[in-house]
Amino acid sequence: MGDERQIIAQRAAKEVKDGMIVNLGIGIPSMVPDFLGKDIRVFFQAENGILGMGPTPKENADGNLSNAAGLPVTVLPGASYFDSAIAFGMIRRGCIDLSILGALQVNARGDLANWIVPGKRVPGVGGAMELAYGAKNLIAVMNHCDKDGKPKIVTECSLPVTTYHCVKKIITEIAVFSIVDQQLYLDELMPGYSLADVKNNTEADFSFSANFKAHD
Amino acid sequence: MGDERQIIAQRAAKEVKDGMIVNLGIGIPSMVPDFLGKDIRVFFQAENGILGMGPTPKENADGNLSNAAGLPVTVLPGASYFDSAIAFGMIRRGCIDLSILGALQVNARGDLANWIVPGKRVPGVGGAMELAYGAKNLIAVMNHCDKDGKPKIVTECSLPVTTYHCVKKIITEIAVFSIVDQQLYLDELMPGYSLADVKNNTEADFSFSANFKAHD
Amino acid sequence: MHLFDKVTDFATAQSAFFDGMTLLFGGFGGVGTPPGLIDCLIDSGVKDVKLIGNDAGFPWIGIGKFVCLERATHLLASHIGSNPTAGDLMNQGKLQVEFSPQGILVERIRSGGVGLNGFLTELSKGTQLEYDKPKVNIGGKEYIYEAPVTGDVGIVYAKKADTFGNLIFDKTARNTNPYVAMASKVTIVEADEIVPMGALAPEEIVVPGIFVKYIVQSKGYNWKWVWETKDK
Amino acid sequence: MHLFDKVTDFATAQSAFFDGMTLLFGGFGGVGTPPGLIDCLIDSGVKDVKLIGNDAGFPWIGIGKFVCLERATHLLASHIGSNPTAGDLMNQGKLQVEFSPQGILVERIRSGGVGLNGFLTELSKGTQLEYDKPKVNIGGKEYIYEAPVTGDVGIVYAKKADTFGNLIFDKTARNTNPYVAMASKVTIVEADEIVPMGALAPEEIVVPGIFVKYIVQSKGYNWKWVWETKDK
Repeated sequence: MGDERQIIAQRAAKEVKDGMIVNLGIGIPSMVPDFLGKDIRVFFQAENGILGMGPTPKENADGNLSNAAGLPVTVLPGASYFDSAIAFGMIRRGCIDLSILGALQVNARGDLANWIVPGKRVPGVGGAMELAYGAKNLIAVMNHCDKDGKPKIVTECSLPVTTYHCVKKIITEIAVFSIVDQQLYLDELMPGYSLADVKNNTEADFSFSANFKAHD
Repeated sequence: MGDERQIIAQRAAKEVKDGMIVNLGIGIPSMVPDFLGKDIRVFFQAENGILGMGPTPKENADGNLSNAAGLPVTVLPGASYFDSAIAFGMIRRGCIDLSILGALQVNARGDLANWIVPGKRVPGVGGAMELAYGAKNLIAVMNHCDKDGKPKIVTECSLPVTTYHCVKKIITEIAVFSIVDQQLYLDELMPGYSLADVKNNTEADFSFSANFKAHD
Repeated sequence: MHLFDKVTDFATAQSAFFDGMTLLFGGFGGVGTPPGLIDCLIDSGVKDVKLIGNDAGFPWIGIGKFVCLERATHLLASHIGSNPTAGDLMNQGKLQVEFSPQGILVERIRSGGVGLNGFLTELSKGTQLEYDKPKVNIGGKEYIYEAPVTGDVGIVYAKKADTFGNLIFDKTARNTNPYVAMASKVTIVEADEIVPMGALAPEEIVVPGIFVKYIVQSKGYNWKWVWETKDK
Repeated sequence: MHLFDKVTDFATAQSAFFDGMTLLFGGFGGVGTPPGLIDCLIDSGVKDVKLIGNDAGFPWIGIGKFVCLERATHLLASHIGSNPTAGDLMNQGKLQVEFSPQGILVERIRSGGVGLNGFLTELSKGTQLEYDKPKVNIGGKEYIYEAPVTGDVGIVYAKKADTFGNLIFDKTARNTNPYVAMASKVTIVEADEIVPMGALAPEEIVVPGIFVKYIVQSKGYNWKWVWETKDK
C-alpha cells in the first residue's frame, strides 16, 4: 500500500516540468517532490500563503511556517508569504500550472469527487474546489479501487461532486488515463499490470490514447 | 477670498477632536491642519494610501510620497502605507471619523453635489462618493455663494448629486449649519455676518438649532 | 482608550465577548489562531456563539478547543477534517456547519471588511455547496451570490503590533488574520511583541491600526503540537 | 523565457502592445505610473486603446501623455480633472469616458485579478454613475453590480523586482499597482531596481512574481514635476 502510493507519486512526478508553478494536495500528492529530477526547477505554492516552498526541515521546524496540511516546510530563495485571499486569487486566476489532488471518485467526463462521504467522512471541501476550478492542469492521483475493492473511476460519481469537468489526467497504481473533451482515454499501463487488470477494475468506459503504451 | 477660505478652514478645525481619524479633501479642507491646537493628536488618512500624514516637507520632497491631490507630504511615527483598495476599504467600512470635503451645492436634506458641472467642468468623482458614503461624519466647507453670487445651499441640487443624505454640517464664511434627519438647522453666524446675510444668501429653508448662537 | 494606545489586558478584552455573538477567528489549521484569546474565550463562559473561520482547528489547538465545549451553535468554515469532534457534533445536530470553498470564505470576510455587499462567482455552481444561495444572472450567465461576512468580535494573532494597532504577521501565520481584523466590529489582537508607534516601518505594515480595537500581549503560541502530536 | 528570469528590454516589452488592446495602468495622479513604459507605449504607435486606471494623469505626466495623442478610444477612470485635454477629447466625442468611484474602480480591477465575477455595492445608487449597470435584488434590497476588469496588458511601476517578478513598492507609488499586476494577461513591470531571487525578504513582498510576465529596468521617474509645475 505504502509502496503503491510511492509508485503513483513517482509517476505523477513525470508530469512536473521545469518552470512550472505547482500546488500539491495532501496524501499521495505530497510525496511527489521526492521524485523530481535535479534539473527540474519549479515553485510549489501552498494555499495557506506561500509560493516557493522548499523541503521539510530536518530540525528546528518553525511553528509558523507550514504548508496547507499544517506540516513544517522551508522556503527557497525568491519565495513569498501572503494572505489566504491572495493565495486563492492566484489559484482562481489561473496562475497554477499544475495541481495534483487526491480523489475519492472521478468519472469519465472528469468530474471530481473528493470532499465528502455523506454520513461517514465529512472533512469539508478546503481549497479543492478552487484548485480544480483554477489550475491549468489537474491530475487526480489515487488508488485504483477503494478499500472495499470498488472502482473509483466511475460512470457517474455516487459521491457529491467537488467540481465538474476538471480532471485532465488520472494516475493510479494500475494505469494512467487522460480526459479530453469529457472523454476518457487509457494512456498507459503501470509496471506489473495488464489491460485485463484495468478493465476489471474500472467502471467507466474508456478508449485508447493514440500513443497508448503498455509500459514506459 | 483667500482670507475667507482661511476663516472657513479655521472654523472647520474646531470640529477635529483628539483621537480622530480624518480625511481632508482638496481646496479649503487641506488648510484645516494649519489651525489645529497642539493638544489635538489625530491621524490624517489619504485615499491614495497613507494613514498618519504629517506636514508638508520644507525641503527634499519625496516624489513618491504625496497626498491624494499629488502634493508632497511627510509621515508621522505610526504611519502606514497601503494600496488604494485597502485605503477605500477603510473609508467604506466606516473607519474615518470625519471627512471634510469641498462642495458645489448642498441641499437641505444633506445631498452633496461636488463632482461635475455638466458641459463645463468634468473633473470626475474621484474618492468623494466613498468618503460621503462611509465617513461617520461629513462636513461640507465652501463659500456661501458661487462666483455668480448664487446660493450654494439649495432647496434641490441642480447639479448631479454625488451622494444623498450624507452632509451633517456645512461651514461657510457666513454661517454654520447642521443637518439632522434631513432637516437643515442654523447653528451659528460667522464673525461679521448677520442673520439677514444668511437669509439673503441661502436658498434652502432652515430652522434654528436649539443652541443657535450669533457668535462664538 | 485613546486612538494611539490600545494595549490592554485579557480581562478587558474578554468583556467584548457575549452570548450569541458572531466571532471571526484568524488561523489556518490552528496556525495563526491566537492561543491566549482562545483560552480567554473559553474562560469567559459565553455560549451560543456563531463561529466563522477557515476550519475547525484540532481538538487541542486553535478554535477546536472551544468547538469541543459545545458552546458554539454555528460554524462557517471550509473544512472540519482535523477536528473529529466537530464532525460528531454536526452529525448529532448540536453544531450547524456550513461549508464554503476556502478562498471564497476569506473573500466573504474581506467583502465585509472593506464595506462591500458581497460578490459573484461560478465556483460552487451545481454542487452541494451552492446551498440556497441566491443565483444572479448577468449577461445571460448564472452566478452564485456570496454574501459578505462581518463579526461582532474578531480575534487575530500577529507577530508585532504597535500601540495604535498596526500589525505585521509571521510567515504562514498570516493567512486569514488581516481580513478578520478588517471585518470585525471589535477586533482584538494577540501579539507576540508590542512595540511603540514608529517602531514598524510604514512600508512593512500589513494591517493598519485603524481596524484594531484592543491589543493584548501573547504568552506564546502552541501549534507546533499540530504535527508533533501527529508524529507520535 | 524561464519562470525565474523575466528581465527583458523595452523593445521586447513593447511587442506586447497591440491595436485595440485593453491596457491597465498603475498610478494615482501620475505617481506610480511607469514613465519608461508610457514612453514605450507612445513609441509603439499602437492605437484604439481602451485605457483603465485611476485617472487621466497630467498632460505631461503619467498616462496623460498618451491620452493627449488621441490614440485611446475609451477611458475608464475615477477622474480626469488633472488633464484638461482628456476633458476636451471627451466633449469632442473623441474619447469615451466612463467614470467610476475611485475605490470601486480598484475593486473592479482586483475582482478581475483574483478570478472573481464582480461584486455588489450600493455606493452609486441613484446617481449618474449607476449608468446602465445591472441592478441585483438581494433580500429585498437593491444593489449595483460592478463587473470585474482585466487587461490584455498591464503596466506597473515598482521600487524593486527580483528576476521572478516579486515586487515591492515605494510609499504612495503603490496605489493601484498591485491589482493592475494581478488583473492583466501580460503584466509588464518597470522597476527602479532589479535584484536576484532571494534578495527580497519573503515577508516584505507585496506582489508575488506569479502575476508578472516581463520586467524592465527603469530609467527613473519624473513625477516630481506634478507639483513643481503647479508651484511656478
